[in-house]
Amino acid sequence: ADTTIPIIVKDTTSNYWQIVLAGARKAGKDLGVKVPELGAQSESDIDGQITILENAVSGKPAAVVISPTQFAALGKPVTEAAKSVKIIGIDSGADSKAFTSFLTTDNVQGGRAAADALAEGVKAKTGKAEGDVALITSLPGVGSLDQRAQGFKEELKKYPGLKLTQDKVADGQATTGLNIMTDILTADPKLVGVFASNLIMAQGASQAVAENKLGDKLTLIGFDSDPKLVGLLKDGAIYGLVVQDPFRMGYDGIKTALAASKGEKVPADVDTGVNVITKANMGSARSQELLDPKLN
Amino acid sequence: MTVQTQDPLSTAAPPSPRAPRGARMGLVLSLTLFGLLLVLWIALSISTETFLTERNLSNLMRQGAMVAIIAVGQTFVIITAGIDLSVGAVVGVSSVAVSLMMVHGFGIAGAVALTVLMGVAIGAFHGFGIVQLGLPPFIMTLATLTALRGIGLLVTNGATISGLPGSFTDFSLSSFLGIPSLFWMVILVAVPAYVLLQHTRWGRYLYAIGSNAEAARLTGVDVKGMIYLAYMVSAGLAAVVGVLLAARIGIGNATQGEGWELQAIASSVIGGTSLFGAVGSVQGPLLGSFILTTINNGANLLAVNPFWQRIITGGLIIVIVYFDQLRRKRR
Amino acid sequence: MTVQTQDPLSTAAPPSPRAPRGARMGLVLSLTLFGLLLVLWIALSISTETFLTERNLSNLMRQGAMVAIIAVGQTFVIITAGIDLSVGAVVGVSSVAVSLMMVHGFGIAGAVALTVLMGVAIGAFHGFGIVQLGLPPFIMTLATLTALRGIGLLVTNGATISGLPGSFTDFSLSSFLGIPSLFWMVILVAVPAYVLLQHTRWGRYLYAIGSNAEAARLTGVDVKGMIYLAYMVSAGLAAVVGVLLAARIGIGNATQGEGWELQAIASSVIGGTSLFGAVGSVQGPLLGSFILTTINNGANLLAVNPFWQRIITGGLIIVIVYFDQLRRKRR
Amino acid sequence: MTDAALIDAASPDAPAEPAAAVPVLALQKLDKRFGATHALKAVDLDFAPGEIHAIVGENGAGKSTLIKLLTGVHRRSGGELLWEGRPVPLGSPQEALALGINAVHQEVVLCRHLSVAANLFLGDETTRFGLLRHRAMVRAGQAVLDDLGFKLRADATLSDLTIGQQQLVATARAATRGTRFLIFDEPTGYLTRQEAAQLFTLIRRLKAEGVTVVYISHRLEEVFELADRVSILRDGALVSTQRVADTDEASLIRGMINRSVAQVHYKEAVAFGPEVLRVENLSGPGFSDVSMTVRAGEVVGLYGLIGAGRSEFVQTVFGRHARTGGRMVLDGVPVAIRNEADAIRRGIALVPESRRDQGLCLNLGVGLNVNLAIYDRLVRGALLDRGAERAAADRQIRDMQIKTASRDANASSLSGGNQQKIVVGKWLAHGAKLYIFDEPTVGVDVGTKAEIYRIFARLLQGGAAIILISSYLPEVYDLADTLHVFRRGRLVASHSGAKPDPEAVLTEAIGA
Ligand SMILES: Nc1ncnc2c1ncn2[C@@H]1O[C@H](COP(=O)(O)OP(=O)(O)OP(=O)(O)O)[C@@H](O)[C@H]1O
Ligand SMILES: Nc1ncnc2c1ncn2[C@@H]1O[C@H](COP(=O)(O)OP(=O)(O)OP(=O)(O)O)[C@@H](O)[C@H]1O
Ligand SMILES: [Mg+2]
Ligand SMILES: [Mg+2]
Repeated sequence: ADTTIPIIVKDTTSNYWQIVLAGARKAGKDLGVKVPELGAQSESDIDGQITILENAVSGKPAAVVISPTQFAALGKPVTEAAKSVKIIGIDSGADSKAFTSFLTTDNVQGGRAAADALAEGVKAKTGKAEGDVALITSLPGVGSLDQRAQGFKEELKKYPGLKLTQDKVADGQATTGLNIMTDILTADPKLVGVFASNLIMAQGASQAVAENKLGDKLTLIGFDSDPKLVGLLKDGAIYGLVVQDPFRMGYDGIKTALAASKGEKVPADVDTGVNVITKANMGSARSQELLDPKLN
Repeated sequence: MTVQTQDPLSTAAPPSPRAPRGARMGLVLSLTLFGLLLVLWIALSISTETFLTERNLSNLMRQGAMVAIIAVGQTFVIITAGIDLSVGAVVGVSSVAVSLMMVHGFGIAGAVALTVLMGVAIGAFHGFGIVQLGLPPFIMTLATLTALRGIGLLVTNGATISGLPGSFTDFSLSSFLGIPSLFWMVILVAVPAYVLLQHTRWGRYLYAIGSNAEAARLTGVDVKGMIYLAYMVSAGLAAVVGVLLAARIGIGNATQGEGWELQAIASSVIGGTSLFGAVGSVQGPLLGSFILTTINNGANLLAVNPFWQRIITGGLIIVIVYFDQLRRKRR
Repeated sequence: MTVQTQDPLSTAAPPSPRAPRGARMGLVLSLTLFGLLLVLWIALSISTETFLTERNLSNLMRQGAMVAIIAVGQTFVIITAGIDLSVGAVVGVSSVAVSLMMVHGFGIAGAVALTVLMGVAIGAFHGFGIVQLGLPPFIMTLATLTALRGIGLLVTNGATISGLPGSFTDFSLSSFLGIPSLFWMVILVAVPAYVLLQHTRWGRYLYAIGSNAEAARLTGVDVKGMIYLAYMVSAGLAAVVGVLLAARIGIGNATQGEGWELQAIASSVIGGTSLFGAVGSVQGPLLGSFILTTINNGANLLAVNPFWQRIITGGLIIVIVYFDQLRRKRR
Repeated sequence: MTDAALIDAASPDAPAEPAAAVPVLALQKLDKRFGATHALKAVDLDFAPGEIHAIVGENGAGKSTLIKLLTGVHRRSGGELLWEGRPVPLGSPQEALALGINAVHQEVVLCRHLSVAANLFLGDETTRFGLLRHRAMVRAGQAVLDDLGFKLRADATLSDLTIGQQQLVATARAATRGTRFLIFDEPTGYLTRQEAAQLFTLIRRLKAEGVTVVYISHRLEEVFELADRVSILRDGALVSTQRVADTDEASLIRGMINRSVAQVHYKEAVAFGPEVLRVENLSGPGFSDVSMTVRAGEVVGLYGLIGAGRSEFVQTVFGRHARTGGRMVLDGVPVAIRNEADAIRRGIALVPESRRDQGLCLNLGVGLNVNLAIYDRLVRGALLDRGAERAAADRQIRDMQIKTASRDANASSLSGGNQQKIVVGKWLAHGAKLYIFDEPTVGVDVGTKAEIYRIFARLLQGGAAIILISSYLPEVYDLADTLHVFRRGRLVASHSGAKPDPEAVLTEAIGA
């Protein structure tokens, strides 16, 4: 394949971004495009991502697909890069008008959906949408997590009975999420709901719920999914998972980029959407597709 | 005429047999640190209603267990005046290894044994780099830290390995005699570690090497072998922790355990270990890590802003180590 | 009031290994680091079409610049047999400080000057902890690493500060005489650092302290003052890098620069600095950091899997430092 | 157990007849190179069972190197070693220990963090069921120390001991383990007559038990007192091996340095000038209530047993320790010396007793070490004058006759005596009005020692004052104009003008 379209994600070490990469890989295979899979080593490594973008552009590709790690920070570099190559954004935005096309999940929207699902769950379990709520964020200073928190907090205001009493930030480690969760369960007996806003925190928090056998009292909402969380969803330890469509984002990102590089007209904005999956709707075909994307 | 070399150290009284300085110091220090831990516990019992509950105490024991175990291993290395930066990465990679093996049908026992063996092999590789290649421990273990994370990620392609047998993950929830099994693991590790360090020649040699490697070599101590030993203990225990982590969070994931090396080192130093070598004990790092855990647990119960939590931790490290230095000097 | 003195009798150095010294190794051994860098560059120029382009070379210079600068500061500290783990956190906090000040209407010059001053003050605090409180450098800077991240997050409430003036952020993209401004900064830092280390008596004192602080002290060297100096240089340069980072990424964010301390230490050691003190130069860490940067740049150009990239980096660190040790022993 | 007089009752036991027996250890064309330095040149030597064999030579002659080859510390570059006639590789300390070879090295190599007992038994611990028998080892260690007459506690931590006491521990350890062949490399450097006498008793006892003893010393009278045979090394080559009975001091010195040296202590009377330093009731760590005066042109000697508090006293004068009482008057002005730099600024210089721990930056160049005190003069503006730096280093190396490959060679690559010359040299370059020398001639050969005494004379003539600490009584006794005796941290006697005889001084130091 002579055409090269690198894809740059935020953090190659996370499951979510690996699914994005898998989608891109599939698209590469289907369309006969070479797709180098790039990305920083942590979502908070902004400089690392800029560096990778610079290097990718040096390679004179047909186009670049990137998920900017931080809105303001990647603005200039994207604008700069767009001078020599077409840039397709996925997942999150950047402060630049130079994107040829944009396929996003609205993380703020995801946070809102999480709040709604949480309220629904609390009501289902306790009869009324009242009580204390906790938010566990994996790492400080990560754009998408901040947006989820923002959407969650805004939407939560619509439920006057639900109060956000615990707003915790961990260090990216599942164990820390688990420890925080067990501690706030201890500290706050009125706790009725928790939003763990990424995969790793959901792993830790759900384990604490399981450890304390609180699945039928407490509503836990996670973000993104993997087989373990799906199992817990089935068991009832997790009430709902907010899932995006990372596979499609990767696939369509490459597809759009190829089209754009050939000078075809591509839509400027595509929302790939967020979906809330609960035990009730997890059996549907669409849910299964989202929960269990076919990698490789 | 019998000549008396007058010296404050020589007394007429027959010498009372005492444990070597390391152990003696360790005891005094442990009492001070244990006092600090008690003070923290009492303060938290008063200021929160929830601290002194059975549930919270067993949470506390579970939370502190893993860092406590790697801190013990780290202490072995630091006593030789070395350092092991790779333990966090070993934890991550071991959680992946044990999970993969279980998912691929190895029995639990087999998977755990092989994982711990892998940890020991990593430690042996560190020994090789330090002893045979002559690399500084800091650099050798920094390099493997980087490489091991890469290997773990490569094997899993960045994904988490789930689907571990329930009988395996149940371990982290189980208790025995009212004490969480995870904490029993601490005891199971600490007791032989204590015997090894204080009551065998090898323990003695580790101190000797940390004090003066050349002197140890001249008296026929197998310095190289002992350095291998220390790093194998450290990495082996990190692998044990990787297994416990997999049991506790129910997944294997290569990015777990990040930064735990620094927590382990901090625990060890708070527990009185000297980074210049030859000073340290087994009880010290245990106390150190439970002090750090208590700080976090307490901060969570008191709903302290998580950013303040970091500032407090940093400040307390300075204060505790400062007073420890003072006490040490006064002797 | 005690200075951490490194006792020459109890240094951690394991016995010098007797490495096999075949004649075959002669060539490899005689390769200086600069030779290695050249070899890497030539190999990449041959294997990729894009490496040897003006654009990529200026990328390379920009990418390596920041770690190179903190590696130089780190080297000052390591020469005194210390270590500065806080530099990454200082970078993060400085990016926040300079951004906040600019957003709140300080002029660019004022904001930059105050930020660098803040960095120097942090370094002075390290000096205080190490010299006055007698804490081991590793622990003192580990504590401030934790606390500084907390402070940066607290001030910004975990958010990023954006809206920096364009004239400030343009700096990172600008060039002068075809060389990126960021790289000019490296030169601007390296030249005075070189003069300070090699052409002033303070430089000599830093080496003497790293070799034997007690001897230096008994010869009238102001050991305390010099240790302050080393940490102030290190943290001051880290603050400069924080400013450059803010210019490059256009925001201030407290979590930036994570792990850079280890990169800086690795660069320094690859560049021939000894963690036991008294051995090191200014050009070494520069070469070291550009070697690491080239490895990453090359791996990206060759589209090497990022996980492999880590494994390769870890392996290369071992290989490079090993050969450097050999070469050193040969001399 | 040791009689103080024993030291002078000095005729060796019946000389062994080396030719008769198979040598325990024979060296054939033994060779050692360190890079460009040819430290040992094809040395042929044999050691008979049960003999005391002294080795003498100038600083850097290769004595310590020889010892390190025999104990497996370094590997030889060429030649053969025959143990009881059989070739042995001797490639590691373990191997040497297994043969029963042990050494007390020139520099004390012990683990400071461990107890005396732990050091005594390091590598040879008593265990039961694999576990250490802590108490048994302390008891056994105490028994060894008591048996040797060393008044030390086996459970003390080594770092609490003075360097002299540490030397005794090293001796005790070697004595318990050098079952066949025992080497002493300058064991009396830090010992007073008292401890030296104990050591000699020990050595004779070992000899009687059939142990071969190799004894290295720059104090030739010890050689005559103790040894059966003596070998001379010069520039790494063996000059001769003779029976002690067949030679004398002058011919030994001629063999060592290829010229003759006046063996007298070099001292010219200098008229005393004004008082430079007066201390009144000074107290500090390890000593209390010390008063004395030091005048220009005067040598004030401090004598005492190891641990008597002399080093602590001078270090306090020098600002290394805070004083806890009393006052100091410098040039008639009361001063409070804040730190070492302050002392140096006020014209005090200290040559510390432990060159390794206190005197040298071992892994830095000789040039930096000799210049370290005078860098503030080697500047042009803010920058170093590197030409002046090089010139100053070369001048010192030449003046002090420091034997080094180059000014850039690491101080650690120099022989013990040459290292000492660096430490002395750096203060001569700096200059001062009060020089404090703490054990300046430890490990220094006769030629250099005479040189150092000449330096003293030069300093005195230049109007400086000297405080000299030495555990070598003849040295302080002869050189000091005023001699102060320390005992257990107190100044117990002072002599100026006519001194009592040395035995009386020794008695004062012991406090019988
Ligand atoms: N490790 C080393 N590296 C390089 N040169 C060395 C080393 N050790 C000793 N030398 C050199 O070998 C020569 C002999 O040194 P050695 O220590 O054996 O002398 P010595 O006879 O013991 O002298 P002294 O009486 O001063 O102790 C000296 O020139 C010394 O500089
Ligand atoms: N920092 C200290 N605090 C308290 N006591 C000390 C300290 N350092 C040394 N001592 C004790 O003070 C005494 C005097 O030691 P010092 O080294 O001054 O003796 P010295 O006469 O110079 O003998 P040596 O020849 O062994 O050096 C010793 O008993 C020693 O244990
Ligand atoms: Mg010698
Ligand atoms: Mg002394």
